[in-house]
Amino acid sequence: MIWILDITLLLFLVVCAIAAISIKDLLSAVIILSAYSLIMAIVWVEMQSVDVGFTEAAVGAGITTVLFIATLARTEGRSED
Amino acid sequence: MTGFDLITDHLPVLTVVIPLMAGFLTPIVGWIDRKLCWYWVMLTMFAVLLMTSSNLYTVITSGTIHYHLGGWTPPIGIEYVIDLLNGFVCLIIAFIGLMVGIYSIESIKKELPNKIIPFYSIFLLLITGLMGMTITGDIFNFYVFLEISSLTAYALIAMGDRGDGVVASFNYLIMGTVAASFILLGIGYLYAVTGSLNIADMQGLLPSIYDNKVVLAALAFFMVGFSIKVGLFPLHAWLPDAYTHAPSAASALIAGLMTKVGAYAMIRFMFSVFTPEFVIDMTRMAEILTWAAALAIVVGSVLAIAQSDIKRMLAYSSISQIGYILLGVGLANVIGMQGGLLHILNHSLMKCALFLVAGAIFYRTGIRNLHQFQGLGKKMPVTTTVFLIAALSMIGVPGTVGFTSKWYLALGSINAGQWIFVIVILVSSLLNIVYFWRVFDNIWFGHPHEVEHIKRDEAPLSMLIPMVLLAVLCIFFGLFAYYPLHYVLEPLSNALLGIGVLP
Amino acid sequence: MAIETVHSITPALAVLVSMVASVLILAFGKYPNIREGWTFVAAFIKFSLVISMLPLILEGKVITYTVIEMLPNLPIAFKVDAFGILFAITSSFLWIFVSSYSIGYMRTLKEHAQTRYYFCFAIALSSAIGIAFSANLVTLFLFYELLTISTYPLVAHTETSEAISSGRKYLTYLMISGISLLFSILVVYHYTGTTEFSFSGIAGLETLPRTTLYILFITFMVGCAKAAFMPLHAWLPAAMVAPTPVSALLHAVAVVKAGVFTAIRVILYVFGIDLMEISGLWLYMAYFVSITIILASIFAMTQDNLKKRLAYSTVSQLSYVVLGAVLITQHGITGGMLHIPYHGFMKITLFMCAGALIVTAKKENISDMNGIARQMPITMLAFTVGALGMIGMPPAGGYITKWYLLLGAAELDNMILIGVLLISAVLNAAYFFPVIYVAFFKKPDKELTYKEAPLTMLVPLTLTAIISIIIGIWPDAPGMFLDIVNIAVANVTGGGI
Amino acid sequence: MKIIALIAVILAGGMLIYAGQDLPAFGDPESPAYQHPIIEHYITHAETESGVGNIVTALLANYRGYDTLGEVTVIFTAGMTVILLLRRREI
Amino acid sequence: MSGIQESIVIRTVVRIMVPFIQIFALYVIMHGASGPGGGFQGGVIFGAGIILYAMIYGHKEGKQRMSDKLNRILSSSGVAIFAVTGISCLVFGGMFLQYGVVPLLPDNPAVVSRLLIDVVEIGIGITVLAVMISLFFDVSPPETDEEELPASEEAGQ
Amino acid sequence: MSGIIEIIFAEFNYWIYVTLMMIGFYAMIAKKNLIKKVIGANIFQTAIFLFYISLAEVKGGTAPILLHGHDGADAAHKAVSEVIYVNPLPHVLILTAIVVAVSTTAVALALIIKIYEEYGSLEEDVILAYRRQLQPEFSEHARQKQEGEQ
Repeated sequence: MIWILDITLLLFLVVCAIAAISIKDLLSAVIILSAYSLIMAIVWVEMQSVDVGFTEAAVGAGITTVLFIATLARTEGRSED
Repeated sequence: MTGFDLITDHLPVLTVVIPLMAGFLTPIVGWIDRKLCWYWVMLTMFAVLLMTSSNLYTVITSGTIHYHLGGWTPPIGIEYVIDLLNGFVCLIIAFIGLMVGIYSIESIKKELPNKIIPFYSIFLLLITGLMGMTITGDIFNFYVFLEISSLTAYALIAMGDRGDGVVASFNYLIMGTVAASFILLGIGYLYAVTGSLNIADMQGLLPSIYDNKVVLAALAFFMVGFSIKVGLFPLHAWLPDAYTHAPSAASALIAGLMTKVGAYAMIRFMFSVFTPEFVIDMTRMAEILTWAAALAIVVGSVLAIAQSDIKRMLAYSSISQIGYILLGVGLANVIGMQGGLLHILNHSLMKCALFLVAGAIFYRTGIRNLHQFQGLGKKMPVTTTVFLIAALSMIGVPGTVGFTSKWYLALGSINAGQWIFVIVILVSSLLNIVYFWRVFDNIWFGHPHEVEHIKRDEAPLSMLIPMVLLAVLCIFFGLFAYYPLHYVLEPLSNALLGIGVLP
Repeated sequence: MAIETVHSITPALAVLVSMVASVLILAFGKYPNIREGWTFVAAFIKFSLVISMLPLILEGKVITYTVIEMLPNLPIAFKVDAFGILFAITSSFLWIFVSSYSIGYMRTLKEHAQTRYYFCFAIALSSAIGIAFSANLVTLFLFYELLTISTYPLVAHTETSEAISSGRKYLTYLMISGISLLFSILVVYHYTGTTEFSFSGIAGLETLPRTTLYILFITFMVGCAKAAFMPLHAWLPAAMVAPTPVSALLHAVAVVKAGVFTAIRVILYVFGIDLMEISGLWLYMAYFVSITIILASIFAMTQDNLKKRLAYSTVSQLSYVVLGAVLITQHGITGGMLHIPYHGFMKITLFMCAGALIVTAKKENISDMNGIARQMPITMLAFTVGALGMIGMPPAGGYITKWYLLLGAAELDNMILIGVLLISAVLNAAYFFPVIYVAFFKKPDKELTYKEAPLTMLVPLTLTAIISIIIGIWPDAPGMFLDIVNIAVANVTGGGI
Repeated sequence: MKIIALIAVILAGGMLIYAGQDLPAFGDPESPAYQHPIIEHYITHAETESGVGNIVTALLANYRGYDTLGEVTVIFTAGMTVILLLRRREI
Repeated sequence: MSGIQESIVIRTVVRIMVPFIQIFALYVIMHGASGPGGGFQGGVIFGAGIILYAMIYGHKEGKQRMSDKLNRILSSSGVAIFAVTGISCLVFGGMFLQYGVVPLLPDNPAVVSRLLIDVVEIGIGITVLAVMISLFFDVSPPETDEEELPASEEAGQ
Repeated sequence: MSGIIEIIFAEFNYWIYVTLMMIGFYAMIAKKNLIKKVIGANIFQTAIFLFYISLAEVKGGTAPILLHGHDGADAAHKAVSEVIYVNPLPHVLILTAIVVAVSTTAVALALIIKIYEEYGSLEEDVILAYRRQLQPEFSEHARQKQEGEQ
């Protein structure tokens, strides 16, 4: 039944992606992007690519998010679209 | 075994690794003394120039060089392949890099006094990226170096005019990311259907599966990606701002090299990854390219006329000149191809010279609006003469490099039966005259009462030397186009089109 | 007829002399006397170099020199034949006079930017000689473009907005025509694989489809817009804003002469007599230039500005040259070719006179010139000589060329062309005689105080007037223009003299 | 802008779907990418040639080590760029 | 972030955790040869440790652990380690990055290769951690007490 | 039942990556907020990474880490014959590509900070309007110079 998990995760990815680009509050968008990366990492680990999943978790969900949040702290948190 | 022998075997990789090492050691050199940075760059660039010349010489005399990185035979490991095409482009990169390097000492001191160390570090990394892109025989390795060159280009542009430079750089970054992603996707497609990343291996595997839709999609993505990278007309939006607002030295470097290497990559992918019959006959991609290029030639020239900032004018002119290169490539006959390839060299020389002149004028006077150029001919005679030569060459006056490539392109168009492109080329020459003549008028026909009190105030020697050298080469290769054509471009065009084989 | 070929660097040197001079002129820009000294030195050296080649040419030989092989099968090369040396002698000889005259003119008017002026002048002369000696179309195109570029600063010399807009007009016309010429060269190269001139036309062109050939001919003639054929003549009157020596250069020495020279090269040495005849192009072209001859003369009559009148006169006279060439009979071609030097001497005399009037009397309009001959008799006498030549009356040389042209037209039994020649002679008289009449016989409106122009101007114009007479009286003296023309005609017609 | 974007996106998407028809099936061991002899080489020789058990590491640092050098350079460049853009002091 | 910075619990937890994070990072780097992980992931984790420290204790404290100068040297030397490894292979007569030719253990190129792969991974790790930290310091908002120049004075050259 | 699902599943990854790419691409072009553009770029790139990783998948394969520890070459061959490993090459490529992506993101964010300092906004149209006001033909330097001369 692992494919159900897979499909759920993949669908969740799409949901996260749409949410990340359409939400007006940028901090939320960035957090959602972080979740997106994390799910992506899980999907990849599920697909037997452990190293890439590991990296994506550390980079996509970790450093990238930190950089985004730091940027938001120096600029503004809301978007008009 | 002497040290020299040790080096000669490894020149292909050293041409990339030496600027790379030098690039990340620059911060340490600059930490000792920031004045050393320039000498460091000069030393590196000079070494690179020697190495690329030697590479090209070896290729001409004894054929294509293969270098297996890590000692792994090609499909397993990464391979460097230097044939006439990339040997030629590498030499251009090294030469233009050296020229801009010499020029940069004064201009950077004035424009970016606080950022000398990162500038030079990034300068060398840009050279690394371009070299790596050019020299590699592995498409994923190509992607990695493409990203190095892109990131460094973003950085160089962002160093320019406050605000404007940063916005230009950001737009370029977004467009560049789209382009790079498309290219990455194309690489993935090709990998999916062939299982290889090596260009030669791939060219062997692809013909049996040309009817596969994935291959066509890969070609489409590559073409779009590279079109963005070279600034082909409908996808050029990032280019004018980026060229305009970068620091003078960076404009010259980027205008002289980035798009040319993009064009090289396009040629490489069209004719070495895919085969000529696929690009020319099966998908008619070459023909589509010629029409896009013809459009770019005309639109670029027309837009250039509307500009009053000299760097922006030159940027639009670049858009049109890129059209020439791609027109020649797309014509896909030997003569047109030679014209297009020759224009890679020619346009690097001319455009680099023009941007250096624009930078020198800005350095001395702070003026970039060409309506304020009155009397500059008296003030900076050498600089403006260089401008004259390079601009005449752009126009395509015989005896300059511009003429030879236009001649070949026009002949190639006639050979292909496309008379309309001949007219496009000739009309764009006229348009070139229009926008350059405004500058000449302002430079040499300043109103007398203004001219009288202008004193001679030439740019410093370190700026003049590269400019003059480029102008001299503009004329040299105009008169002796025989050398590049006979030794490099003719066999190369035959080989690319599958008519002859490289030695 | 086998033609002996001699290799010699002399033609290249002749071209190079004024290039070198231009650099020296630039270097000595601060010292006017030395600067103008270089101009003279270069003019004399150039003339003697050109003359030194004459004996070989008169022996029926051809001098060649290949500078470099620019592209495969596309060398920059010189070839001196009789027709080339005819133009070269004319322009290099006249340069001496124009130089002297320029010095007087420019210094009297205290013009600005004289260094640039002499610099460009020297380059323009180089280009003219280069055009004369070109061995192929590409070399010719190179110098043709160089001539356009180097004369632009001369036309726009005064830098007033009028001058600059005229300069732009000049440039626009000539650049467009240059592009057209380039296109034609490309086509020739594409179909024949060579661009080298040949006495019987470039082999291979006759295989072209007729339509292509006609289009090619048209683009070539558009390319010769320097010759100021009628729809493409507008730049020439506009360029009259330039200083008078420049007008002299444009009209008599270099630019328009280069245009007709190129036209004849194209007609006789690219297409060749046979092809012109077979394709019937000669007749169309003859009618076409006839229109120019007549219309330009009529325009000339309506001009009050003397220089503009002379300009239209040039438009009309140049078409004689082309008319002669397209008559493709021995006499017609002789007349046409001979008109190049003859018109040069006569027109330069006229322009120098007009310039002298501007410098001393400050007068440009014919209606202001009442009685001017009383103050400036020598100038106006010279003017009269030139004008008579233009009309085609002895003693000045013009009658000889007209005679040959008439003979050519008569040989063809073409009444229209004969009529055109006769009518145009009448029209020429109609616009030149009023000037002479006004100058000599009308009473001045008020007391005139000025005298003759300075000697540097007066001497050259007198000399050219005298030469105009000499070539009219002894046209067939050995080594004179008629000799050279006969050889050139023999070359292209393939027959004896 | 939105319209252009939509057109571009639809074009790109169309191309992707078009290509998708001929892509090897997901997880297919017969796919060309997996059948290429280099994969066999990597799997069987990673241990003997590189001395590491993780094939990805063997590829990363050995067979395609040069890519990794490029990758590190990219990181270095990014660091340099950010320093260049955001440091206020003289650097 | 000031609220977090003053929480004693978090400060203490971070102080205890950071060394462990760094040890874990070193493990990841070294373990890359036989399991998931490698220089890149380890470097990021190591960097994350210091970033975490700097977030909680402030930039000043963070920079005491990783000064700009050290950062610059580390980021250059990481790549240098990699490139020098490659070039040393040239010196011993191999191709660039041909680890097997380096005569550390003449009989066993696989082990030499393994050793050099570790060296290279460490090089990658050093560069990555240095760059990640410097990225964080530069991108995050400057703290008021260490800001040297206001934005407006910097322009104008 | 499971057969149909298998078919859907067989192509499912491809569908997802196409969708994600289109979402990311759209955000990069159409969104006016600069941060949103960068988010879009991230989604776009990860979608491509997903495509690569999907390529690497082999049914029933395990992670490309040899399963035997360090027992030497013979054991390795044995292990290979028994176990199917997934394709390791795309993984390596994507490791590199992830690093490239994060570098690009970092540079983009640094540029965004600079832009915000300069224009006080992250909306593209606001920035554009602001730049139009400033008359881009005249650079700062030229204007100062002109004023100095007058």
